[in-house]
Amino acid sequence: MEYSEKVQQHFLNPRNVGEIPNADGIGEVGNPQCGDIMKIYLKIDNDVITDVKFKTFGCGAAIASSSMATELIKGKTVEEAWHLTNKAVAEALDGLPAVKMHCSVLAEEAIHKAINDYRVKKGLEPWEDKFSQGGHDHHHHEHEIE
Amino acid sequence: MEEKRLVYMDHAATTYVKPEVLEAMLPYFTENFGNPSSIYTFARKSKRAIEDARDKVAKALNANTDEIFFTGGGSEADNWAIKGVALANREKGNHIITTKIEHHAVLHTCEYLEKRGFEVTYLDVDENGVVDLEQLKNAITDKTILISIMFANNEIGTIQPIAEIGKIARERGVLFHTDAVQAVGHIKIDVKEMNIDLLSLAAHKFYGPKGVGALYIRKGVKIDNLIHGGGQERRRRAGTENLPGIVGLGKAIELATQDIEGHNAKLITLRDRLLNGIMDKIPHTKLNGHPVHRLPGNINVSFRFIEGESLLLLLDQFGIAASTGSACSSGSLDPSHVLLAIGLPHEIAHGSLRLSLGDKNTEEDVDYVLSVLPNIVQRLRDMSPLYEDFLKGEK
Amino acid sequence: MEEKRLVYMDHAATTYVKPEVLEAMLPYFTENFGNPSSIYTFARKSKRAIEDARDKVAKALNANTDEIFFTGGGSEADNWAIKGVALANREKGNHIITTKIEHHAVLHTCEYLEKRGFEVTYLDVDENGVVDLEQLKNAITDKTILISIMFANNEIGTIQPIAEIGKIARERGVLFHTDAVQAVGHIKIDVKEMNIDLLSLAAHKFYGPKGVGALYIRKGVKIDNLIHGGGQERRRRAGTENLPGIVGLGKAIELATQDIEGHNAKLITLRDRLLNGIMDKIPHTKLNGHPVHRLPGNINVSFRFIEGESLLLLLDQFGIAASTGSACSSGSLDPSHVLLAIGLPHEIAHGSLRLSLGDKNTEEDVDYVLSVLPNIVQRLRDMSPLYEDFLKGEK
Ligand SMILES: Cc1ncc(COP(=O)(O)O)c(C=O)c1O
Ligand SMILES: Cc1ncc(COP(=O)(O)O)c(C=O)c1O
Ligand code: FES
Ligand code: FES
Repeated sequence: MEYSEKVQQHFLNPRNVGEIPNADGIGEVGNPQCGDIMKIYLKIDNDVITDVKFKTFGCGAAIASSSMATELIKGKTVEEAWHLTNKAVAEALDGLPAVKMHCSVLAEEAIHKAINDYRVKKGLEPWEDKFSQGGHDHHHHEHEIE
Repeated sequence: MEEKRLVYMDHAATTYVKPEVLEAMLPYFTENFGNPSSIYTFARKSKRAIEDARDKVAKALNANTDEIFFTGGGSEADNWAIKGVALANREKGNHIITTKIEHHAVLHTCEYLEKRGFEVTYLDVDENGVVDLEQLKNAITDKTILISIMFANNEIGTIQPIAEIGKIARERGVLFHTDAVQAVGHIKIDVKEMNIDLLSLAAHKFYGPKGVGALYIRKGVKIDNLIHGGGQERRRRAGTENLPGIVGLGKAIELATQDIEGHNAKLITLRDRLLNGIMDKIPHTKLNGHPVHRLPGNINVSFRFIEGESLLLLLDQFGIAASTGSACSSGSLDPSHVLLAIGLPHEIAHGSLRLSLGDKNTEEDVDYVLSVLPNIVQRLRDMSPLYEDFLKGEK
Repeated sequence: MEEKRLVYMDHAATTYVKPEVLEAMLPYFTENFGNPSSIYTFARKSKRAIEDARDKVAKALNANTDEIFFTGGGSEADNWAIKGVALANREKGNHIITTKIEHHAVLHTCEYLEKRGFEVTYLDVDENGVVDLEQLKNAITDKTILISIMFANNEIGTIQPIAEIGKIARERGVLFHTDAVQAVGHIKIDVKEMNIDLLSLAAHKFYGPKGVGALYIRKGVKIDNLIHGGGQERRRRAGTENLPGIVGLGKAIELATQDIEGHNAKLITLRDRLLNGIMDKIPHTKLNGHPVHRLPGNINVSFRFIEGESLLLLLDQFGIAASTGSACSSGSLDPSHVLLAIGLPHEIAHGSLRLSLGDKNTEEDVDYVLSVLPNIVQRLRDMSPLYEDFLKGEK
């Protein structure tokens, strides 16, 4: 398993780390049990994401995905941000190792959650996504330490 | 481009081959390459070299020379010991006792046997990683044919009370195997005194080459072969002998066991300097494994609020090579079974770091790690929503 | 004391490691020793070196890279292939077909499986050591799960019609394993064209190091693990990889397969010079194995009236290293099962001599052997009561 140059850049210099004090939407997904939590803060003006920040507890791929995903939705409309897929995040990172794809799913999920948080706060119906039915997809491999 | 500073602190994963060891091996690749089974003079050197290595291993363990069998590594030795004893003693019983913190070479072998009609008890360990001797005694039934308990754990470094376990096993007439892959060359071992019936070792954990190990089989132990074929290793393990590898193993075990105590004194001083530094400088840190009965070079700590893979990647940026029990580093769902077995919650297990020191590590290495690690941990904590929650909770 | 001249003609037993191969291995002992499973930059060189070696093996066999699995040698590969397929396909059937002339790594594995409920058919071979394809076809039943037939025989050098066997196996839906330990690096192999499902090889038969081999497993073949444990080799073969060994195997197979034909042309010329010389100079001599379809370096002859071990000892006096199928050389009662299978009477089998030539052998070596061997054979014949009887009978 080897990370791309892009993943390494975003992991080593993650963009948009932090919190937004009075965020318009907050989404937290994952669970410390699985070793990954991602929290996204959105500042939204006129349906446009004017600022976004994240906090992530997780692996290199999770941190790089958070960084890339937040970059990708910054300045976009809420609708555009909703349609950002984990695959697009992974592609923007020049790919992720197969066992790490789920870390990018986390980013998609967290953005959806933050957007719905914003919509509910505004009194709108939350949008339906594929995550509403079940948890995110983890690969079942065993742990290895020599 | 300038080579980055490398501080290798992953000796429990594997060690470099010591120059003296490599030097001892070299004549056996291109010059004295004869097949030890051949009868001509030229091959006699090969035969002698192997018997000389066997002597050295026997001496290091206080075994007899004809009780040492060379293998292709630690995993093969573990597989052979467990499957071989299980299958050869099937009519006596089908019960095996092991622990929850064994290496996968033991655990997966036991699981495989479970599918083939064997029953396996996986003993718990306490929060320091030590097996409970009472639980062990109670687990033994008349169907029990084998107890397999590792000498020292590869992750948390905890050393088991092997002599006591050996005594119990011998008294109850059950064979006792110990996976000593992490212990050989690092802790004094006496198979006779400790009542060990079978013991696995691997050269690459004590500055010998990879791809060669050995199984000690006490005389009289009934065991099936794992690798059938030619008559090598007194008909117990087929295959043309890994001549240079075996010579290297012999040299390495000789070097590693000639002054274990003096050597460990130095290593422990270094390790404790590092451990104390970490505990002093980094809050919310927990030492995993036994505080005293642990491998001399082993440190295993958990940093709360952060995840191990990202920690390793950042350490790597500074040329520090280490290891973690986090699930993320292997792409699996669960963190290390060892860390879970000592009772760590998942998220604490995820934040674990193993630093295993070796012969070439220096005080400068230690101080370098201490100058880098706290900032890295802080950097990851600053990114962590768990840390954020924790800070908010504190207010 | 002056070193005796050494004429090594036992390359089928084992080869020296080529200097280029050793050179390729050297950096992986003391410098790039990182555990290939580790995630830090330092260990990436190890990972890459292994994948590079895997590519080389795949290329040599026309396999896919992810169909190559490294092992601790040829015997392990044979054991794994046969036991692994047998146990994983047990519900389909319990019948295995092999031959009477396999290496013990195959034969003893099959015998072991016979004790565990499997049935094994041992095919005959003709006087040249070739299996009968009709007998093979007739032996296949709906219970047959595996055919294991060696590519080339280690004693008599006979090469089997592997492509035809592969075709039969594929048509009948039976898995086909070939022990190609003697063939790899010496004969062109294409696992796809030849419909081979599993293939064993060992580096030390083609100028690579001892203690490392590989098993080719065609994608989709159901096979149990032989060595359980860590996730190395894509979870198929546990154990820290024998890094320098694997690198050496890769380099050796690359060198050995880059010009097999050109290389063999030279070797065959040399071999035939020796063989013709022997047949010309020594009466009552029989060539064993196929006259044409045989390994390029292999000579196997039987000298009537004499016994092989004493022959080897005398040759050894002259610095000639060779091998025999005589029972006496192994302390067993029966001579080589291979020689018996091709129909040799015991006493002829006892008088067999294998000379296996290699890359460094020269015309001078050949002429030296031809200057020494006839006298030695004669000396032993002069001592032999069988020869005496024969001479008396002739009168
Ligand atoms: C045909 C054949 N199969 C298997 C083996 C076993 O290989 P190894 O001794 O490397 O385990 C050998 C050589 O010894 C052989 O010649
Ligand atoms: C405790 C323990 N047992 C077994 C093994 C397996 O040894 P190897 O990888 O040499 O096969 C290891 C190391 O990897 C180990 O640490
Ligand atoms: S966060 Fe665990 S694998 Fe990415
Ligand atoms: S004559 Fe001595 S072993 Fe055969």
